[in-house]
Amino acid sequence: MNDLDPPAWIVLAPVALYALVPGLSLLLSRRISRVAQFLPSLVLMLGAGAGVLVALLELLGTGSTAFTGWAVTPQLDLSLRLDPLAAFFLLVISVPAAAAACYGIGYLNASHGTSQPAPRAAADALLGAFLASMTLVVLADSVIGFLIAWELMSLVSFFLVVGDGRRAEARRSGYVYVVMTHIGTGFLLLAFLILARHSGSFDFSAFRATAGSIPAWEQWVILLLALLGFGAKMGLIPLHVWLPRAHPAAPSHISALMSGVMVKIAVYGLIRICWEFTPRPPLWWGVLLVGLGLTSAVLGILYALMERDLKRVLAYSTVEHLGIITVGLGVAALASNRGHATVAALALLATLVHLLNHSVFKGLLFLGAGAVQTGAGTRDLERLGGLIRRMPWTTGSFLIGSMAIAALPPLNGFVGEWLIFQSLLSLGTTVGTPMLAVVVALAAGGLALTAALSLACFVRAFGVGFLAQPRSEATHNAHEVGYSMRAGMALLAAVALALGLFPLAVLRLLQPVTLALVGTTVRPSFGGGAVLDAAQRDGSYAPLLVVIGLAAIGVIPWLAARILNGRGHERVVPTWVCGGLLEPRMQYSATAFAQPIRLIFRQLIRPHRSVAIERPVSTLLVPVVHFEEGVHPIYERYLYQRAVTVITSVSHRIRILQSGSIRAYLAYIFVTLLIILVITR
Amino acid sequence: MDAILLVVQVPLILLFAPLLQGLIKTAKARWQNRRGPGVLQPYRDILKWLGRESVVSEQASWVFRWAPAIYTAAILFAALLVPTVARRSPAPGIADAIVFVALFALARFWLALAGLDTGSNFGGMGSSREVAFAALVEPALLLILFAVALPVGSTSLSALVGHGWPNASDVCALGAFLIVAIAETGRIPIDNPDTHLEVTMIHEGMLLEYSGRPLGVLHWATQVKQLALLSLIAALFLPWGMAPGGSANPGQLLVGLLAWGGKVVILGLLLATIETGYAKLRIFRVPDLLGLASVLGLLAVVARFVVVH
Amino acid sequence: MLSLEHAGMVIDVVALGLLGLGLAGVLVKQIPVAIGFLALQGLLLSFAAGSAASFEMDWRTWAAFVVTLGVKVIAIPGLLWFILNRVAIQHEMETVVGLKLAFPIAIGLVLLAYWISDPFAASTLSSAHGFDAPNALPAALALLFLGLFTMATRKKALTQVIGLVTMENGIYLAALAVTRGLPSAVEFGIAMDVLTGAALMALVAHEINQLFSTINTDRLRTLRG
Amino acid sequence: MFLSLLLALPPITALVCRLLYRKRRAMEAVNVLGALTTVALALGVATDIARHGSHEFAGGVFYVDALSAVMLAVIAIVGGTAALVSISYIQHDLDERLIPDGRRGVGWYYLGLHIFLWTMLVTVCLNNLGLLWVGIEATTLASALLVGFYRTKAALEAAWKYIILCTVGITIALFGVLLTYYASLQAAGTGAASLNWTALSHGAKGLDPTMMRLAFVFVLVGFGTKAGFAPLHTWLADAHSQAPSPISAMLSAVLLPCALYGILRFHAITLAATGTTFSSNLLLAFGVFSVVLAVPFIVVQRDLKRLLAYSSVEHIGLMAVAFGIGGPLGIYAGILHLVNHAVTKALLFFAAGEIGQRFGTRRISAIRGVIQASPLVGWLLLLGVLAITGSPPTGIFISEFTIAGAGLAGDRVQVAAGVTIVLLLGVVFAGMLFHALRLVYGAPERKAERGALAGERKISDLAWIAPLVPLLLVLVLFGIIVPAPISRLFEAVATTLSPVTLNALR
Repeated sequence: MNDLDPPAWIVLAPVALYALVPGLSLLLSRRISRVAQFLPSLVLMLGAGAGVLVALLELLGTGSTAFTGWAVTPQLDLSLRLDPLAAFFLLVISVPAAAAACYGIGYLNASHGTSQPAPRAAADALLGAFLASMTLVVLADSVIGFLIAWELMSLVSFFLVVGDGRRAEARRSGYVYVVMTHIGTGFLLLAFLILARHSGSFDFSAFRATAGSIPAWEQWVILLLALLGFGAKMGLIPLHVWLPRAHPAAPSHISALMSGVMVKIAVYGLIRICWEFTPRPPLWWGVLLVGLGLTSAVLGILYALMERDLKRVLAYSTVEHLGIITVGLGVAALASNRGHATVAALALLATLVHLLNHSVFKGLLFLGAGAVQTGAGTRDLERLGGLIRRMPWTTGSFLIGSMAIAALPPLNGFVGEWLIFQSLLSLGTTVGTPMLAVVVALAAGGLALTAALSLACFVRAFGVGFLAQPRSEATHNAHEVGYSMRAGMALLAAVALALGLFPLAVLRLLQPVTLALVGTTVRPSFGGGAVLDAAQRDGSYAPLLVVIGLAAIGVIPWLAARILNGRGHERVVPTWVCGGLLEPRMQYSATAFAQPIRLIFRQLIRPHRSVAIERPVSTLLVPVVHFEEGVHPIYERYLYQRAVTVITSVSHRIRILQSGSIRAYLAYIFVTLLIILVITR
Repeated sequence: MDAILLVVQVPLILLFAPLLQGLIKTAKARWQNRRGPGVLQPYRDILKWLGRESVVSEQASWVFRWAPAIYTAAILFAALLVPTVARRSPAPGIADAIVFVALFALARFWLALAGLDTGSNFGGMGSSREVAFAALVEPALLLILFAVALPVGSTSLSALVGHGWPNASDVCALGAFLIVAIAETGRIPIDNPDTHLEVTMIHEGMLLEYSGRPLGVLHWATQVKQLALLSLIAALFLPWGMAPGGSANPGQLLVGLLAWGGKVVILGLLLATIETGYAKLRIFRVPDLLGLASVLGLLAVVARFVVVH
Repeated sequence: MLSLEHAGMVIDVVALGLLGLGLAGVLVKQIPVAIGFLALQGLLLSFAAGSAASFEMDWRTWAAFVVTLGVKVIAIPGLLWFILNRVAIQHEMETVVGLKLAFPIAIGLVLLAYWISDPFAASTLSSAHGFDAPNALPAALALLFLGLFTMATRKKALTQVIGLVTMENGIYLAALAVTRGLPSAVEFGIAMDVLTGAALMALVAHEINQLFSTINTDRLRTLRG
Repeated sequence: MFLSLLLALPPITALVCRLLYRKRRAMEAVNVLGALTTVALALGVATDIARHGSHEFAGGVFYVDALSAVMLAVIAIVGGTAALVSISYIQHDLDERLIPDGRRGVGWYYLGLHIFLWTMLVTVCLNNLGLLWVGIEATTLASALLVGFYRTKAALEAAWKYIILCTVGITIALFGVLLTYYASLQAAGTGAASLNWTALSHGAKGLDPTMMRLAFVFVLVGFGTKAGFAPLHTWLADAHSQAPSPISAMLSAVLLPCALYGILRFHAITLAATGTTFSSNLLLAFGVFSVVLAVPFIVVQRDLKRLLAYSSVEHIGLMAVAFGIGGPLGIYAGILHLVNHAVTKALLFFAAGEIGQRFGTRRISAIRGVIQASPLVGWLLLLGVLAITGSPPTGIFISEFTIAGAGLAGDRVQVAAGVTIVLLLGVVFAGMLFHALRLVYGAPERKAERGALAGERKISDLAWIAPLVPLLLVLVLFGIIVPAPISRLFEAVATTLSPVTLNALR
């Protein structure tokens, strides 16, 4: 503890403020007033601010702050602890939280109208509970606390997805979601209980103490269980099926938090277990993580490219980015397995930076999608278009988000991917065995592929959604959204830009985290704003200078032109479409845009199409063509539905036991008695 | 020292790029038993375009107007990073090989958006194909750089400059890079820079709505991109005659300059030869070729391990 | 004025008799006969109780004797008989397991009973706390099994009551022989329970007959799953 | 002394209710008064025991210790609440002409309810295990008539199965009791032998192990039938679904635990006598098997109350697992789970009853949009289902967590059991929630449901929920913290039941 470390009372401030909101908004739920609209969101923003403050204080300081709560039962203590890792994730939670809270003011007005306060109050209340529970997950320092907060987080988000329950689709999504996450929690419970079996206590502190003493194969079991449990929440393929259903179903500012933050909480858990409770991860663990990560990354972004619903596109791209993060974790695991602490530190650094960045730009994009829905009344790319004139602010922030998520300099998305490549390279150079060579090479190629595909994906999303002519009446009459929503988006856009231009700030904050996890850290040099890689080998990236350079060099040709033949003239005419008039129908559609990729990767994503042509009587008339294209839901069909059918059919068979015949029942008793008697004799 | 390189390399590349394009065109013409327009034709074209007024679609938004500027800036900056005369990137510490790739991506992103912005379906088609094929080119390019970077353990372009004769890994990488170069410069058998036939065009499709000064600049930038790629090949795999990093010796620099020019021209002629030697691939056969590039890149990385360890 | 040995012998004989009755009960086809057998069991039991009483010679064993006589010989068979006549059904009772199969099973159950109670037969069954009736415990167990077997195989509600009472007879025998009866409070409690139980069943059976116009329990199969 | 009053009050209440059946208000008033006083007295007794520890009473006929205290409190609270809820419930049925011989029937109902309550209260206070047997049989007899209360075909069928199966079970148990007595005879001799818990639990070490093993088998199968262990549970779903809902609540929430209570007493003695994990593993086996067998019936269930009934089988199984695992942690978890389940399941049955009356059916497929019909009831059902399937912040989560924790800290068998139940609970969650969502959401369609929407009920939602508030409070409170005095009481139970206190967490 040094003077920078946050005092006890302020650590609890965010949770306290969040937890205040449900009561508050339910109190206001009957009244129609400005207060009822603003107050809850203001309190939430206050809480988020407090969260950022606490996180910064902790990360700039050293050591950690711990509280012993009360004991639920004599064995189960609720204790909290704020250490660097928790603090970093507190930051990850708080930044999008602030934006979402602000955004929510206008968004809820738009979606529920100001006339009926009850549903909006419910939404605010749930948002408060959601944020509080997420914060508690990262602060919890005992199994019971962690699991309570974890389950609350899932339940609250479940209710947010289901909403008022009138939409059957939302109900179904919510059900799939909560069941998968609940079963996942079961695996987590087992993992924690195995740890508890060895440490003799349910407290994380005890886990840390006895971390070394667990036999190898039990460590493996723990890791696998943790992967199942947290992987379900992270949406790793094939545990992802709930994600593209649930995230879009929720209100957009909630989607932003679910996709941007909640999935990260699972990463937090994975890191805790993998680097604190079971040190010395086995080699296969790293390889497994890298493999799973690559699969999720590539398939995720491919599925995103096949989607028409803007929010589903974003949801699938979340699967992709969680995949990238998992690759990062895998690299770190491989490095720590080979005992290269610095490489592990670099990989963790990269992973966490990317994690933060993703939470920012994914949040931004979801807010943008919500704004589009509010302004244009649809999320279907095939019905959007031309928003750049109608919704300039939304367009601007969505463009920034798109560039960030496509990993383009100088935005923050690129920093993370750059660091991950660097860590891959250091892994390759330091721990070279042929097996690892293949892993590293595949990882590098796969990540490059992912980056390029996500560029394609967001050229499509932005280009089709926002540029050219509107493709539907609703979109034609689209209007810009209110100030609070713009403010929410602007905040995240600004953060994305700032994190892109000054990545060193984040890296500096992450020093204590890696120090705590792998015992060493990578000190980024501040020379020329460059980010040096682990071995200080001068492979570097200086965002600010790149921007200046771009500006400086970009003007040269234009200057030349100016000098050579004065200022140019410009004439505005209709687009040339071979003599006709340009109609929205002529424009390249989202489906058409994805066609080449659909064809190139058809082996991976198994698309299907059906074309039905109605030939009219007269040959002069154009035949009517019904065209339908999509992607087979492989996992649903071959994994989950099969499981469900098995369970239900077996259940139906067993049901026959309860035949209604009393003699059968008596026979059960009789036989049971005889069997036990024979056994015990 | 870097400052001088910097100051030299900008005009160098800007002025040399059209010439290289002219040489390639002439070479192609000769292969086809034509006289060709002469090596200076690209200069004339660019000057002509820079003078013309630009005709802009009424659909076009500021994205369309800004795209050429950002495209050009990104390409030029990328070109600036490549070690040409000396074994040293003119902008060390600012950006490395990965940024080099990312800058190409940045350029591509904006040009593709511009293609969609006017609502013309040719533009859309162009950007759609561009991003799709780029998805295959980028992994290959990155794997190549990875293969080269592994032994030095750094992604700095200065560090990547090759030493001595290429080994097995380098050969694979070089092969891959040639394919990448063909794809990125939009040449046969992948794309055809001289066609405006909508079924085949990729790069040209996105430029279709541009005219006048923006078109001129875009073409210029594209030529610079071509030069940058070829110079990178030269620097990575044919490092002979390059002046030592940070050397101020005029003699060395002169040698380096001549060596660079020579290598780039030879590579250009090679491209021309390939272009005349092959027929354009059907658009959806292209992925196989690009896939080959990725495989070669992969091999390069693996081979590197076998070589090193 | 029976000596311990004689009382023991009487009880042993009674046990064997009950065993025989139980086995025979499996063969019975007619409900009235079954009820008769039940009354007979009660009679035998009251013999045993009487012999025990005439050894112990205190009021509570005599009381037990009286209660046995009252409940097991008169009350329960009478009740069943009463229901039987109230409920006009054919007195044939259907079984699910044919006699050819039922009897061997019954024999098997008896043997099983002996096998299970074997560890206690020799070693622990001393006249210290009970009567020296080696067959009492196995017979009791066998009656328990046979009663349960009857219940599981006979369809009529009445026959199930009969089976139940058979089981209780077994336990009563065991209590009498092995522990010279349970603590009196417990015994009277048990007796009360058995009586109310029987009455209750009779009542419900009656209601069922009113509603379903049968007491064939196979008709009671609407509640499933 | 509260105890004597407590044991004397319910029969009086019962009789007075029966006598006053013509004057409805008076009868209801007496019912309420009696119920509340019973609760108060029971809590008084419990606190008394918590303060001064266990003690005998009435010359050793009654003996109350921590376990009895917990049982008394739970029985009284659930029973009392049931009595309060019954007022509106029965009134509705009376208006609907569902009750045979009308007002008199209502009188019989209250009589039965309080007698039933009384038999359970007495059962858990008895010292003599033979009388304990008598008490448990008495609970069967008292509740049988209530199960058949509506005298419909289904109700009578259920009642018949209930009586026959439970009596058979009980009879088997009697044989166990007999053998236990014989064992104590051998150990203590004719003079000192007794079936008193106080005596047996002290002299348990001296009892003949083989005899006790045999005895415990009979007791387990016998009382197990009553407690609803699979595959002896077959009567349970029928009885629970046919009885009036307040009675269903009492059956599920406290009657099954009463039978379990009997088993636990014998279990403790057997444990001490044999000194092996024989009886523990038998409990464990029955518990796990109950959970396993309950799952399919929950997954593909068509009747709301049967759904809850099978969930009871599952939870009684969980308790058996907990007590089978044993040790301070296991027993603590078991008793905590007993309380939590009682509270939660009672709430659910009350909600189910209300829904059944409003929609005029218990078929899950026929009920939609409960939340629209009545938000309070709908939310109670949904949250109740979430609670019963182990979602925080409710007690069930804590107790299930502790059970699993105790299991995974134990030997191989216990670890296997722990893992199995954790995995199965996931499936149960999926099944229960699936049905619950179909029930509460969506829009009511059928005429009856529109009627329900119109709110023809005599009683407002708030008045309906009022008596349930204490249960809700307990439910949430135990999910957040088990207050120290109560916690100490549970620990006292642990020491009562486990002669050898082994550290649960190694």
